[in-house]
Amino acid sequence: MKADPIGVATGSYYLDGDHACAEGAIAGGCRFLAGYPITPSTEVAERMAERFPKVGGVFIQMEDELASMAAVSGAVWAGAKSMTVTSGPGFSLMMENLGLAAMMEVPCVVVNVQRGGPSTGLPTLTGQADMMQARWGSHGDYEIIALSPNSPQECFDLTVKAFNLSEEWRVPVLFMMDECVGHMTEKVVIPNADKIDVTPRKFYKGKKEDYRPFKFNGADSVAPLVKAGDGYFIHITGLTHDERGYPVINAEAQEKNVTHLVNKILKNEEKIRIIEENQVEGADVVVVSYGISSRVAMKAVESAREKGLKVGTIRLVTVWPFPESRIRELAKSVKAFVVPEINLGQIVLEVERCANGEAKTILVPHAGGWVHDPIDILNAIEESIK
Amino acid sequence: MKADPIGVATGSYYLDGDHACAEGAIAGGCRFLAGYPITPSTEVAERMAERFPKVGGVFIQMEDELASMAAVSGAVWAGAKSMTVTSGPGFSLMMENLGLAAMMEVPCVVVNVQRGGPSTGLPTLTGQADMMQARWGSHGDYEIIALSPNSPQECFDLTVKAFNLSEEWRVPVLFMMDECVGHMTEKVVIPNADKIDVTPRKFYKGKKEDYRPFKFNGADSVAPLVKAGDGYFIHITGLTHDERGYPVINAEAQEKNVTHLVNKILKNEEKIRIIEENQVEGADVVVVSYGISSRVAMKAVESAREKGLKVGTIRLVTVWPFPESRIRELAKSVKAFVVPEINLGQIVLEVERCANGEAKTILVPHAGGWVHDPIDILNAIEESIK
Amino acid sequence: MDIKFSGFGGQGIIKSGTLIGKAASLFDDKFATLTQSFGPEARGGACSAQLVIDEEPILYPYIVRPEILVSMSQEAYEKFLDDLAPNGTLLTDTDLVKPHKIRKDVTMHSIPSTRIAEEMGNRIFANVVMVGFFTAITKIVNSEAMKKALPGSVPERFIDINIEAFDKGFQYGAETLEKN
Amino acid sequence: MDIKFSGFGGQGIIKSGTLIGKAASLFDDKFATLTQSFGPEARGGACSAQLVIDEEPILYPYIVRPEILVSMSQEAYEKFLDDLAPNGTLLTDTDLVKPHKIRKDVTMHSIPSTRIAEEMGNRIFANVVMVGFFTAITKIVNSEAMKKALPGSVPERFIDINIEAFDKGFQYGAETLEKN
Amino acid sequence: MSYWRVPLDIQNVKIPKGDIHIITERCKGCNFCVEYCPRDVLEMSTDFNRKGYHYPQVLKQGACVNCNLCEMICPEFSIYCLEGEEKPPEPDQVLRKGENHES
Amino acid sequence: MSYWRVPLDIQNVKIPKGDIHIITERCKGCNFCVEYCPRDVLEMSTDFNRKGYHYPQVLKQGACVNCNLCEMICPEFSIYCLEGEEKPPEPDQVLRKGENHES
Amino acid sequence: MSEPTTDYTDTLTIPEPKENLKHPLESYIRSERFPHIWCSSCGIGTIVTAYISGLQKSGLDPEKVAVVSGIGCSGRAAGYLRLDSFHSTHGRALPFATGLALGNPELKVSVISGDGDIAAIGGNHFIHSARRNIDLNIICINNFNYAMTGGQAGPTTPLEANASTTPYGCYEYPFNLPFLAESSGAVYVARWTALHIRRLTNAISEALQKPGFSFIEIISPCPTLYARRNRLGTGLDTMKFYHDSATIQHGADTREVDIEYQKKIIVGKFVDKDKPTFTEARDTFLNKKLGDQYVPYRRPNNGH
Amino acid sequence: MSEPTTDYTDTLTIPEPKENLKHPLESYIRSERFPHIWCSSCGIGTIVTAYISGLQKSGLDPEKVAVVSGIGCSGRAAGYLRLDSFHSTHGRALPFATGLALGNPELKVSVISGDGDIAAIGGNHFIHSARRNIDLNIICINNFNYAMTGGQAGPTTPLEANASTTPYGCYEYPFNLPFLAESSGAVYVARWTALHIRRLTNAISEALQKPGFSFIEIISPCPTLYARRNRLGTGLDTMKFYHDSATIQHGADTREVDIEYQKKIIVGKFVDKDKPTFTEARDTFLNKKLGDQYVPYRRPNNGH
Ligand SMILES: Cc1ncc(C[n+]2csc(CCOP(=O)(O)OP(=O)(O)O)c2C)c(N)n1
Ligand SMILES: Cc1ncc(C[n+]2csc(CCOP(=O)(O)OP(=O)(O)O)c2C)c(N)n1
Ligand code: SF4
Ligand code: SF4
Ligand code: SF4
Ligand code: SF4
Ligand code: SF4
Ligand code: SF4
Ligand SMILES: [Mg+2]
Ligand SMILES: [Mg+2]
Repeated sequence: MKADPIGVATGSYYLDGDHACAEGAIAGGCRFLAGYPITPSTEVAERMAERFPKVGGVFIQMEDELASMAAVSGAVWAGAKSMTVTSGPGFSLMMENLGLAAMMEVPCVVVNVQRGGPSTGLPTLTGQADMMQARWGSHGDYEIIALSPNSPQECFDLTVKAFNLSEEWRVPVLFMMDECVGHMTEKVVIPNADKIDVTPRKFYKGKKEDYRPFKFNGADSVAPLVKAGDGYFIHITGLTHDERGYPVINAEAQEKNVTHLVNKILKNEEKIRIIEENQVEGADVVVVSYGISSRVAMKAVESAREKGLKVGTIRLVTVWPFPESRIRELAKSVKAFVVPEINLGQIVLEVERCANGEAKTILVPHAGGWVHDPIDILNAIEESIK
Repeated sequence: MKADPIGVATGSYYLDGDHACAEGAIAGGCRFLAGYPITPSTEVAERMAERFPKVGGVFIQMEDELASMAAVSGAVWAGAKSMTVTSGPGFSLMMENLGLAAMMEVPCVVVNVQRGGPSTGLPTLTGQADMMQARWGSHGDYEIIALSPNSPQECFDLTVKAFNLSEEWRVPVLFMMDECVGHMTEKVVIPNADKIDVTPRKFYKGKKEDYRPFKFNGADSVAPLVKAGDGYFIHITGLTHDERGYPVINAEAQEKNVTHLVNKILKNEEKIRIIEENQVEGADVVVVSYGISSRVAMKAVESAREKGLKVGTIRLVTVWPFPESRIRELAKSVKAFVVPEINLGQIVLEVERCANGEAKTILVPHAGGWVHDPIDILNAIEESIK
Repeated sequence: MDIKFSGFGGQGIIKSGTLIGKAASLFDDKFATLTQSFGPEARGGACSAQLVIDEEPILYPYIVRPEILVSMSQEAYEKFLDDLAPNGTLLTDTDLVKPHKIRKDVTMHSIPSTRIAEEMGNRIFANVVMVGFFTAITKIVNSEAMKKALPGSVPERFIDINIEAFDKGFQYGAETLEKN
Repeated sequence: MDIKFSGFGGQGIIKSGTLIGKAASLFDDKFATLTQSFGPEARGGACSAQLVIDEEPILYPYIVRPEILVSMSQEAYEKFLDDLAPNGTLLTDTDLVKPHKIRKDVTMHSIPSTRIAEEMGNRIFANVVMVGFFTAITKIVNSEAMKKALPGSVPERFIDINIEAFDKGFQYGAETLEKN
Repeated sequence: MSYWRVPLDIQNVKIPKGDIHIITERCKGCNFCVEYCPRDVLEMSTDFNRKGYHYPQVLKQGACVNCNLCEMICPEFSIYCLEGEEKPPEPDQVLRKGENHES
Repeated sequence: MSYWRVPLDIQNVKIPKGDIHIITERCKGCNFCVEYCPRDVLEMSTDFNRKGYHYPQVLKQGACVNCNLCEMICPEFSIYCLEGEEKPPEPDQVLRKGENHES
Repeated sequence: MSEPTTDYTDTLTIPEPKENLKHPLESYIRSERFPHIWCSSCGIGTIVTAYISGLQKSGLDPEKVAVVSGIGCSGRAAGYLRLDSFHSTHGRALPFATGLALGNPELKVSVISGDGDIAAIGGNHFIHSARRNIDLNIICINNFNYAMTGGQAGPTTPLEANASTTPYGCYEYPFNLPFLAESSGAVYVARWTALHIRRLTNAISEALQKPGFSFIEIISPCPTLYARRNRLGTGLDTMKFYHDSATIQHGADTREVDIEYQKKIIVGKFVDKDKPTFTEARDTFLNKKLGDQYVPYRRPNNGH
Repeated sequence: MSEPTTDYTDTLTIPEPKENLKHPLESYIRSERFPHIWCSSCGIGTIVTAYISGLQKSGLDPEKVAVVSGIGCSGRAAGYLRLDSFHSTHGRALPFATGLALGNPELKVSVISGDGDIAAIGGNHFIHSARRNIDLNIICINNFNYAMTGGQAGPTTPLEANASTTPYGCYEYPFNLPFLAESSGAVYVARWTALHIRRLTNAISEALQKPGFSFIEIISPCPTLYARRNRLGTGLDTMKFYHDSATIQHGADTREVDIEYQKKIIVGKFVDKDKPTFTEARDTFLNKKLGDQYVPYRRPNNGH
């Protein structure tokens, strides 16, 4: 399906990532936003508060992030494409109700514009240290999808994509920006509505009595949705449940329900995967990065190539699910992976695991507040093939 | 130092893990508990509500888990050894203020009696799926210590230990029980107070003007504490700060502050480490497990040994920091690691990473609600050396 | 020895298991691990406790095929009967359990524990009556150890009446065995 | 070209950068990446914006050694002067910045932008005066592109006065260059 | 003690008659219906149902006035009343134990 | 408009005299002190301090009555008043612009 | 472990009910999930009956009514009602319901949950939803404790009452919920007990028809925990206590309706006033400001 | 990247202040952290001055006073006070303070924080701490918006006011905070503005001496965001507005002290009553129940 033109502000703009994300959301069909202000993400909500009344969207500023996340799930069951926006501390507060959204298989988008942490940390400065939290922050087993843009243009494009993925897999999609990208201003081109692909919500069309809000069999099984108020009399719970949505409190039900939540993402990793590879064939070293670090890394890679080194890059646009099979494959041909992150080592753990001892894995950490000096990455590249 | 006899209920009891944990806390010097009820952890708080008035402790039931975790930090700065108790959903709610405790370097204990998740999941049944959340649940980089007991007796012993570690490293210690252990009743022996080692809080003794609440230099640097009300006029913040505790919002300060938080734990992993090894020398397979699974695993290992297989075991009593160097070392001599967990694969990721391709790593998952059938573990052991 | 106690919330099912486990481990030099399983967050629903008693430390805490099944409700009985190990023992409350099918290999003994308790003034003592019955029939724990287990596990003011309930059940059990 | 704008919260520092970046990228066919750095959660404190303008897509977004430094406060000036690249250009507000040390290699130009704005009725226009001055002095973006950048970036009703402020600054810059 | 309101227009109405239905297996023996029936229609059984509870049974056939109180107060959806044939009121059937009190 | 209370015991007191101290580099030019000084002791400078703000300066030397209002209202801890020598009150020094109003 | 044995001698069948009984409210409940979890003589089931009766009485189309619960014994209500029903997280029923109500303005959304869920962990959402006058109908089942987790004290536990976390009696002051609801902005505030079934049914019907934030506190017996721990007898005894101690006082000053341990309980309708709801206020406001530019939210249709 | 150049021709020095000026309240502030972050003509600095003066006036030993803030412009107060001072997380100042107060009963603990921090995200802790009558003194700086994050609307933003998330004006009803505080159980409730410095100082002194939960709402100018967005002028203009529109009404019925957009502001002391604090109630209660067995909490000494 193509985007609804009412939400698409076609044109060229000089926008920061936060504003571009808001435009992407509206273009992607988002019509409900519940949020709570927090630096450096607030601009997303502010723009939507301004734009929504003119495009038929509902904006509500809740009393906190717990409420925001819960309201998003409610609005989705009412039929709206919905999202919330926050940053580290608020993201931490959303964890319980993010788990609820995962358990209820609520398609929605949660934007986290990452800043320096832990705790209040560096509210106005950049970081990428919520990446593991994105996957593991709520209790219990579940899986989400996480995307990481590296420019304002991508904040637009990938927010649309985030909504599409959430509908396709009935899963919360975490849009893991970083302050640098969120507060970076560049040219953003918003195409015509008919150039924007939008995945419509899959609504159930069959007989009312036969409706089942969940489907646990088959790795890519995703049940269609209905809307509260349409006479299906659904019951939806955060308890372990069966396909009718009814609570069943035992190990067998748990096995079916939770394994499904995990498998529908992990087993479809290759379908969900968006990665950008550059000169990895024949490379000695591959730099694995995401978000703003991918641009800084590219600067270092350019220098390395000038020095004659064979360096490839992989940019994780989907950071979760992690492109495990691809890294395993590459590990067989490259000598080393270099992983610059604006944290003290998170995604590098996955790279190292999948490298499986067949290629070295070198972390280039940065505690946050700034991006890497490209020289540090260059040094690591050189180091890695010594 | 030895335990204060007033808190030590010396004797033999038939207790479940939750009650034993409460006794361990009191013996370990805990005198402040802020909590919010949640199955299957509530009994810990209930016992302390009953016992505290007789041993000079303060119990307060807060309005939610966010408040509980925040109150614990407040009470620690007032001078009390403090803890809170919860289970998955509440643990998720504590994440933001757990990050605050990590950032403020608050020695405290957080008990999580794990149940089946995600979301409300299986409130009354067991799980071990909050293990990664224990490490990664709050935003930003930080480290904690996590212990995992496998019997009511250990719930007593290790709770004392948890308090000791928290004081030694000025860090929140997560006591990761599981419902099975929490609701399992066995004989628990509480020794005499003079048989219980208790690490006293390190209080500062120098000149008031010279006091610095933080110390970032040196990998095992832990600054002594003072108490609010003692005239030091301290300032403590969740923002990135310097050694005086004053906010400094830039990348250099971040580097010092956050690297310290991480290194004081990771660089001292071997000092903190508590693991139990059994017949690992010359083993072909080593089963790595923790919590209740370690007992079930042992049952499988006994069968395997009866069949003549060379199987060793490692039980992670400290799950975090992960005993990275030990697993790396073992990977060189064994053929495979088998990792049974009551989750769909968490600690196994660390095992696999550290195995570094030198030994196979096989997960034996269980979605929760029950423990493994020992046969599944046995099968994995046999499989692993085929 | 793997024992399962079953019934519904409010009957003191778990307490029965605790008393026997406590007696075995504190006063009878055995190892005893009790686990409990609530129904859906445990209100009026089904409820059971599982007790493993052994001479050695117990590794696996749960019970899949109990050797002894104590059933205090029809529902529990129907739910768990099939799990009972071959040649197992089944103890029931006469009034609350109407056996709908009888396994040939199983030895079954019944006691009107609820009625006896009601006669004593309150059906909440039914579980202790059953514990007495259990003690007499199974002989797994001696009755002195059992009586030592009561103090600390029931409110002070109810110790005497609990002992009385225990004795009634034990007596009934002894007679039952004699009759067989 | 690496440019740093600096001053304190409330002066419209970031807006200056946005205007120039917008002009360059939307109306002058260049690439322009603006990043901003707040002071401590950004209230009355120091504040700066960094703008990279290039003919090619920009990878590294931050600026370590700006080639042009615009300083609208004493504090900002003192903080950032040392970072200015060798032979860089320094633009300041005459009244707000008293150069405490002068780097030989640096070309400095000043404009009383705040005073000019105050004369126009409100010191909030000082940033646009400075942008005009910047445009004239640096010639990085042409002034037509700059004027196109104003609509959409300032409230409708203030467009005219902003253009006036821009022109005043531009004029002052042109004269400054002539004088040199 | 019953909880029950006297209709203001008592003179004009016919006392309706109700047929009581009891889903015994749902009952959890709370006694609410028995206690609050204004006509003492019900009593508790001595038998247990499969869950182990005593359940209500009709004591006074035909005394039911279809007031639905038992149905409304039952927490288990296990008792309900359907309209039977009507008959004129008998004074003593309306006010028992003298209460028109409503708390 | 000044915000100031007339002491009830005005007849009995001597008007104190105050010495004003201004930490100009702290000032952020809010004008509160100038505006609310009951004695119009202060005015704003035309100069900027290092932060770029105008700051207060003493306009009427000796007129200060050490009421501390400027000190209390200053959000920057940048102005304060210390006691000088006392002198008897002059009526017009106490009530200016006629207000003893307190809002 | 060996296979289950299936060698039976005999099969006695328990007599199944003879008639095919169908409760008149059957179509409103998910009886396939029965028996429900509530204890014998718990008041929650009675309140659910009253909710259904109130709903019937209100004349609302059940297809346009949704129920949200949090977690707790009371919070299980949603799971037994054959309406669009949601069992959210502990304390978050109100924001979940807010999303539902704003996402489908045609719905009337009720929250049925416990005192702990709504007033302890959910207290913030309670006061803010009331402040905003979101079009929600709140049914707060107050059993004076956290029952689901085993009878801990909560913000409604009266002074002196015993609970599992106040083994020596409660020394925290309880909330006066109607007062709190009023001070936060609720337009309809009432209190009844589980015994006042007809009044309660009427109140629910009235509240369902009232636009904006309505709040009904319902005092309900918890024999298993609260009553047992305080030796107050069975659910029936509790009902009898309500009979003796409840006084109807419509329009009572909410400041004066505190509940003390085993003292009188003032019930009635305390507040009933008119105020534009969040949605009404928003629409009026944006219409005024934006005129034709304002595009009100419309729920996506199924093709979208 | 090349090394910074250090080749200078000349060094002009800005004249440093001649006298060695020392503000009389210098010993109460962390002036080494100055300049503080607050904007020119923001009211927060004035309120901090009033807090210090009130503290001095109260006669309390500053060593026995601790201050906790949440996050926000107002929440930075703790960072500039030379007292034991804690800058916790957004909304959690009250529970942090609760831990501090219970952990050291000798302390008087103040919370100084913003309206958003205390009444939006922190609303639940606010009502519960008041309910429990924890011995806390709350200074709530109400600037009608979330200033720190750039001027979003919050639960105190008056109807119609403009904020960054209500670009067409606010259509959510605001809280009446004194009413909410009273209904939750606060024993002392007052409201002043940043202009009422002497009254405010007295109120703070009084509240610091009052055992139990005291609450002072202080209306304060936010020229940079709230005033600018609503074109209300500078901080000074706001102060003038307070002068013209504030009316002192001690003992006013808290139901009647709502604040409408740019309308009159009722200030004064509204509630002042006596009630045992949480700690007092607990000690009395446990003493009564446990007698000699009750071992009251004593803060560990440094040897422990
Ligand atoms: C975040 C979280 N904390 C705690 C719990 C545990 N919990 C479940 S229900 C409940 C209290 C319920 O009390 P109430 O709302 O009064 O309902 P009741 O059971 O009394 O009807 C609690 C604390 C939870 N499920 N989630
Ligand atoms: C969990 C969390 N959510 C959001 C924020 C962002 N935040 C910081 S301060 C603030 C609002 C402050 O408003 P208020 O308390 O009124 O203080 P003010 O700045 O107006 O003085 C917000 C939303 C945060 N730090 N943490
Ligand atoms: S309908 Fe009324 S009269 Fe008939 S049995 Fe029920 S309560 Fe009694
Ligand atoms: S009211 Fe219902 S549950 Fe209670 S006794 Fe009567 S039929 Fe049984
Ligand atoms: S102390 Fe009073 S009179 Fe003196 S300058 Fe300050 S405000 Fe004016
Ligand atoms: S009150 Fe303070 S900050 Fe304001 S002008 Fe006067 S001295 Fe400067
Ligand atoms: S525990 Fe209490 S509230 Fe819960 S179902 Fe039982 S009686 Fe009802
Ligand atoms: S933004 Fe507003 S509240 Fe914050 S410091 Fe500036 S004026 Fe004060
Ligand atoms: Mg309750
Ligand atoms: Mg504010």
